[in-house]
Amino acid sequence: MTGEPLLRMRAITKSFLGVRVLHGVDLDLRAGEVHALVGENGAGKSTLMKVLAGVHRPDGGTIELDGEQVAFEHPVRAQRAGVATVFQEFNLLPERTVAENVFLGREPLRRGLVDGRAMERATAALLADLGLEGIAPWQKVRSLSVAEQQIVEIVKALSQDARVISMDEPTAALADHEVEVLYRIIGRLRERGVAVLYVSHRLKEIFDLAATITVLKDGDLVGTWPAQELGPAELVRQMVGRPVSAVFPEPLEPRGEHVGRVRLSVAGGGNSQVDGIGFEVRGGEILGLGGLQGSGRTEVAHALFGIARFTRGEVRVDGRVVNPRSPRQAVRAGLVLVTEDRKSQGLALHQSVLANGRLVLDAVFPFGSGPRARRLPGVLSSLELVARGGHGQEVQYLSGGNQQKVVLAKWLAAEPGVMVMDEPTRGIDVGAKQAVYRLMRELAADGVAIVLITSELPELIGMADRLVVLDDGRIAGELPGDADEEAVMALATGSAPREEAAS
Amino acid sequence: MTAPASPTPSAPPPAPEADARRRPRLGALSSLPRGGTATVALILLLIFVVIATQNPSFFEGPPLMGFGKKAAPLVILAVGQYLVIVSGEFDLSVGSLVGAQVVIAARLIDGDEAMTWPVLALMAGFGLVVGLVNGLVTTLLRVPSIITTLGTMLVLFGAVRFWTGGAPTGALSEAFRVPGRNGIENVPVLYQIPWALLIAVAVVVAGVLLMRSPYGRTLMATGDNDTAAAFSGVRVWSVRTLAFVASSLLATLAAVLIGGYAGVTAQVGQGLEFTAITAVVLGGVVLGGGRGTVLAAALGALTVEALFTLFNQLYLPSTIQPAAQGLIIIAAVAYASRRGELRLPGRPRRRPDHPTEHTLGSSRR
Amino acid sequence: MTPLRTTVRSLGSRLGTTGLVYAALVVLLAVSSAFLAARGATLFTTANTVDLFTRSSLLGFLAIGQTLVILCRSLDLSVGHVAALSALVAATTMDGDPSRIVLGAAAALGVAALIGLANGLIVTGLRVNPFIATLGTALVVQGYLDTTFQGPAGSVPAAFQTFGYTRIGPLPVSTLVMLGLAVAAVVFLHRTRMGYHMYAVGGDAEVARLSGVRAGVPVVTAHVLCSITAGVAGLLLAARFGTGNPQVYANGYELEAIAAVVLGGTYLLGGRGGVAGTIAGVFVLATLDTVFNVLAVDPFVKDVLRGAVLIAAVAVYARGQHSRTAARVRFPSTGPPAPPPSPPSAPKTAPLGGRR
Amino acid sequence: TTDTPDDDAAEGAGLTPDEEWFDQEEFDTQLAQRDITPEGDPEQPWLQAIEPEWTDTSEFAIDDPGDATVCFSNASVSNPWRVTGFITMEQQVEALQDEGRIGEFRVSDAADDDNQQISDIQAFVDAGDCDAIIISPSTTATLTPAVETACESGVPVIVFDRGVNTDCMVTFIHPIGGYAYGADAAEFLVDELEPGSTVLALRILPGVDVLEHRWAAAQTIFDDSELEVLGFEFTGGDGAQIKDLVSQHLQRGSVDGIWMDAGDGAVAGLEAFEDAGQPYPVIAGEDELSFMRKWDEEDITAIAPVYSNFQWRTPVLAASMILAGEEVPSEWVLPQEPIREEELQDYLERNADMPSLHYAKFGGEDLPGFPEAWTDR
Ligand SMILES: Nc1ncnc2c1ncn2[C@@H]1O[C@H](COP(=O)(O)OP(=O)(O)OP(=O)(O)O)[C@@H](O)[C@H]1O
Ligand SMILES: Nc1ncnc2c1ncn2[C@@H]1O[C@H](COP(=O)(O)OP(=O)(O)OP(=O)(O)O)[C@@H](O)[C@H]1O
Ligand SMILES: O[C@@H]1[C@@H](O)[C@H](O)OC[C@H]1O
Ligand SMILES: [Mg+2]
Ligand SMILES: [Mg+2]
Repeated sequence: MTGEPLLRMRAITKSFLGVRVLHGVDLDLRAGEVHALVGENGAGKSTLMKVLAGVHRPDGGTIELDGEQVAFEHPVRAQRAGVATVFQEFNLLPERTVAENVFLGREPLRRGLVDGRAMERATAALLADLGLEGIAPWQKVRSLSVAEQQIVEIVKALSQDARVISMDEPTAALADHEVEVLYRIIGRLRERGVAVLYVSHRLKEIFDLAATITVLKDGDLVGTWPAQELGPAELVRQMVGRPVSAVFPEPLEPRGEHVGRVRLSVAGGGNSQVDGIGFEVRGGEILGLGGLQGSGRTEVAHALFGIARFTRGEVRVDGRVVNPRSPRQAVRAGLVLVTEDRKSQGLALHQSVLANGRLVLDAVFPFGSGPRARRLPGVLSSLELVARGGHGQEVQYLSGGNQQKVVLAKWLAAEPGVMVMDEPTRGIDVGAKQAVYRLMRELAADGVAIVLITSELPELIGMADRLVVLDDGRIAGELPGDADEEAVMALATGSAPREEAAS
Repeated sequence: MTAPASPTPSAPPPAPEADARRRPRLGALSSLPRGGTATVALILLLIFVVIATQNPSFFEGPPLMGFGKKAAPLVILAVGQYLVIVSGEFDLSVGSLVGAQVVIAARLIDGDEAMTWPVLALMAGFGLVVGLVNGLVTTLLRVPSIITTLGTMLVLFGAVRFWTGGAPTGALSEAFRVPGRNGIENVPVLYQIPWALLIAVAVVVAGVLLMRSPYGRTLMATGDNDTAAAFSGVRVWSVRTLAFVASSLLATLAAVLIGGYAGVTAQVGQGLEFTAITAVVLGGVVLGGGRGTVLAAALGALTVEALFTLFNQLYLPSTIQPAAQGLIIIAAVAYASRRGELRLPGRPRRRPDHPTEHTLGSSRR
Repeated sequence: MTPLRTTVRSLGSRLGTTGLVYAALVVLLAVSSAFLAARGATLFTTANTVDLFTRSSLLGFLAIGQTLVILCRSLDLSVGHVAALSALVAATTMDGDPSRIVLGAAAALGVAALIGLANGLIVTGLRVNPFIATLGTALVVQGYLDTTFQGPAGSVPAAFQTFGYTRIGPLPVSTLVMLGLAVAAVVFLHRTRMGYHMYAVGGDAEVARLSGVRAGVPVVTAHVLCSITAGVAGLLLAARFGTGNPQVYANGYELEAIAAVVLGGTYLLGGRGGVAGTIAGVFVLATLDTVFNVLAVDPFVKDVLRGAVLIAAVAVYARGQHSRTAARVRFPSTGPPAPPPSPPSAPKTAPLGGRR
Repeated sequence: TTDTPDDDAAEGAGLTPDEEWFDQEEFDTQLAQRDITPEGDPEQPWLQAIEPEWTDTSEFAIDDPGDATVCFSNASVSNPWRVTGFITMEQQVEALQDEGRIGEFRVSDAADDDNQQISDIQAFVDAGDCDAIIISPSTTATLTPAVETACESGVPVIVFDRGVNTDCMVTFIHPIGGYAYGADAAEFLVDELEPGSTVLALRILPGVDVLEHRWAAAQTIFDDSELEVLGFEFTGGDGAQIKDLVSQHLQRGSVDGIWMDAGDGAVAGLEAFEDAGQPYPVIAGEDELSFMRKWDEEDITAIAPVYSNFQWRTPVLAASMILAGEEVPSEWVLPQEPIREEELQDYLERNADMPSLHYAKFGGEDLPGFPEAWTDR
């Protein structure tokens, strides 16, 4: 795996609005090798990737491909040169078919007209090549699951005969078992001699996949190491700039014991997506809700929060029957939901930090919320929010982790008794993650009941006092907080005998 | 309509590089006193300067007050339209509504002073109903507001004419005409301070305060991202419906002033919806929602009226006026979007594609 | 779920949006002719049929172009003005001389195309919201028309008037041309790269751009084509009037065209829909007008009905669309409770998408 | 906004009528027609005719006119003048139906859309069951082909109000015309105002022939006068617009006379003088009641030129005559006389119960539905 690099980036510099985002970053990619790019939120990973993809033009520095200097003025130039990218943002057209998405911008022609059949045939072949017969080329992307959409993006990159593929957090929305499929695909790419640039916040993936690791911090190159020479602890130290001791804060002792009164209880809850949902959460407790992508965890959260409510069963908050029909009722009852999708469900991006933070108070408690609103700046600073423009800054300019903090502050302002958190650490860096974990513990200590939904098993197991695992819309079983990953997966995939587990 | 969340739905987002050159610092964006307001204030000032060179006596009190009296209804309409636009919708029905209200007033009052107050109450009720229909059809039945209000525009236009047999009948009372026509008399220098002007100022002040209230912030957030708003406990349907109701009530107020100003004619109100939208957009308020200020919208209305006055002072042939008007709006909006006031792609592009997103948002998206 | 709703839904999924609009059109035709029959009138007399087709050809031209623009997530409020202008250009260029027909038509379409180009460039290049951009160009055209022409001007040779008056059986030539144009537009959208790219840009301009589509190009093209179809509408007006009349811009054609497009199932925010649906939308509006005419409905009541029908139709349509996007039902609420799933035979970690 | 002469042009320029709208011969004819005594009963001006050339219509006679279907393609009822006229027409129809002189009366309304009206006319022709077609064209030039098509179908065609560029119809009914109207108004201002006085012209919109002729005539007359025409404004007939424009002119200088091409909105114009605390101008409005009442109340120096609204009776009467095979004038020029100071009281009394946007010379007093049909519309 040595020899001349296929792609060589040298001294790449890039500023936005006068702010340096990359300062003289070097990066080499070799054929058949996975190169991981890591760093905190806002370190400049995506920006570097976009420079490579031709989305941004660097202010300085050079890119060489096969020893020849190149300048990608447009993404298409990069693609033509064999540099394909799977961007961090969703990059498909939901209303178009898989084939149309894969060939977008390069539709094959026959006698001047687009040859739809050829397009579908070629797509089918690509899918088959990766062993993904489950996706049909004529399906609308809208009808695919998130994981499938992710696969389509990768297929699209592959279809360009790319020699270099960069992937920006391709697994952010994937559950562990789906990540396996991605591993397989990356394995094939490696066999084919493709150079892969891989960005992820999941350390496990990085050590599973990468041969080389480059760390960025605040736009500066920290260093590049062979993966074997760098243990996880050392990697984190390089990223954060300080050693990080324990990732997960200590649970309240004694672990798993019910520390307070029952704050949330669900019995026989069900709707068109889930059925027979029943569990209790006590104040001070963190209940983990496990399951595969699509197992219905978000649906349960949404039902509790009154978005797609339970059509049967009963939800009690602090002993009162609530059965919320809208988020508003849920919030009034003291139950809040930190949604999994920050940008589309959590934030009004053009509004200020403060306006977003006040939104729940404004919407649900418009009168007499003054005292609570006045506490908001305190809440924000206790979350260590970093907003260069202060609290008047529009949240669109914050990094992902800081945006998530605004979302949390918004809900904390409502002083909830029960917090449901759906993927609260998705896409945020180690440091921010730790802040969120600490916050959860503190809330629990204050008597808040927490339901945590996460697709990262270590997080689930590390944080939860108790686990409920869903499978296909039903509860597959309950586990103590110190259960191991195999036990959770066994329930989630339905490979454990149901009766036994449920008892 | 297309109420694209992004300024130019189809255009690629501005290359950040371009912005980098133009804008010194990121922080500048938030610290600038709301770019839209500054721009429109500048344009207004410019027009006033040109008017002054043409007709120095324009600023001598009475002419200026006359300008205020004439502009007041549009300012009020613009504030109403602003509330709807900032919530992410459109109200095309206000022109028809103004016409309908004046005609209703004339027919029901029929010159009888005693009927003034009852009819004013009835008009308010009617405005309320129109606003409710616009709002509820848009939010609950999920009809795009451009279609909803286009529909109510047709319905109001036809219904009122059908009711009065095609041309307005009756007459307004003297009392009805006071707010639109009279003012505080014998004021030194100014000679008369029109009620209309005072009412418009009050409406703008109320609008500014409203936007600083919880409702205002909620409305703004709804226009910015209605899904996130709904997930935060905002009753999107009621917030938006209230904006439509406010727009219709303000259109009713504008009708009282317009009817008061000039009496009943068959054409009253025609085309005002586009003028109002133009005013709001000139104020830098972004179609699609979530951005812009009341003050800017009001200044936009003054700018439009000042423009009309200027054309007049310049003896521009009246047939050319629309052309000049068209070029100026395009230029103003292009300038604003150049400066980056309207930048950044709006359509949220996220990975997880959750169906639940659709169940909560209201009309579009 | 009621049986009716089930049927409608399954019909909907089998027919697709466009199919639904056509189904609605058929229902409307059936209901109208029954209604008229009950009042002793006939819908499908030659006169009424011709009337219906004639109404639809003008609106059809305008709505076909508007569809392209809306698919690109833009909008064109200037089509009425462009039609007025191109009618005048055609009539004044031809000036009654049959040998100048081609020249006149070309000039009219050329001018129209230029305005479309301006619209497109203002929207993409200057990044002006299309609502404002096209309202602006409409005003500019209006200023030009009112300043230059004091009323109808020019004259169209008799040979050219056949475009407005000739018909084959009950089918006016203009309708055939309109339908031909519609077919061409359908092929264009579904079989050319530009068509694909229009859907892409309307669906998400940034995605399109990152995929190598120069996002401005389809938008500008759509605006140019839209203006050209508006120009064709102008030619039809000139053929029917025998001259050009600037005042036709006041007829509100642009809003009617947008209504037809939306009725036809094209999403106002772009990326979804098509010309076939639009044509159904056009015929729905034309049918309503014809029925109102046969019933001699008061012109003001006509406006009321038009407004109400528009809202109602789009509301019904929005409902249908809403239910289509709803999530797959895992646990139907009525009927026997779903049996607990049997333990799956194969582990689910296997192929992605295997569960769908 | 005002169209005034170029800065360097001499005063009085801009008063050359647009040749497109000025036909000297027609101008002279109309001015002369004002002084010709029309044939027929002065009590029934809608049946009078100025210098008629009678045409034979026996080919159209049918056995039982009581069964005849008369079809009417209306341009629109989009302004008060047309609304008043259309009510009068409907009342006339009822009267004729009662007398058994016509049968069914079918109306289509094009809402000012030329293309729509062409379709409407075509639909009448295609339906084949109209025994006479009455057309009130929305635009002269554009409706010509459609009117010709109607003529070719063999059914008698009657055109009224605005004209068309063909003489295929059996009769074309109209009052004297726009030149006469504009001249009546302009001559009045010239007579009443001192030389050197200023006059402002308020027009509704460009491009409509009857309105353009009014202005062309006024331009010609003002051009020969010593009055200073400040310019003209298009107002769209909107009161707020009129009041604003007049107010702005008053801010800049005095306005002694107002010439209008239609009286709709004249009151708003007058109010601008009130609000500015200036004396009323000499004004030419129209026989619209709101204006006439204001004229009376404030004792203004004014004239109400008339574009005879009673012409709306004539087409249906003509249809019944044609279906009976009676002669009709091929061009039926109806009298058109302005209302002057001395007749003001008379017309106000006759129309005392009528709404303000009603036209004094509507001529329907003898119809059975009078007055309810006009008062409670
Ligand atoms: N188009 C842009 N305009 C202005 N600032 C930008 C732009 N894109 C990125 N930035 C800023 O540049 C910095 C680096 O962002 P980048 O997206 O590269 O970080 P990242 O390492 O990918 O972070 P994450 O892990 O959160 O994805 C951040 O401070 C970000 O706010
Ligand atoms: N069996 C299925 N077939 C197809 N789509 C499904 C299925 N189950 C769920 N989905 C869809 O997959 C997405 C994720 O489902 P859901 O929210 O229930 O899962 P989750 O366990 O919360 O996953 P996440 O990790 O995304 O939070 C949703 O869009 C849902 O509609
Ligand atoms: O319809 C016209 C009307 O608008 C005007 O007032 O007088 C002339 C008529 O033709
Ligand atoms: Mg990133
Ligand atoms: Mg989820």
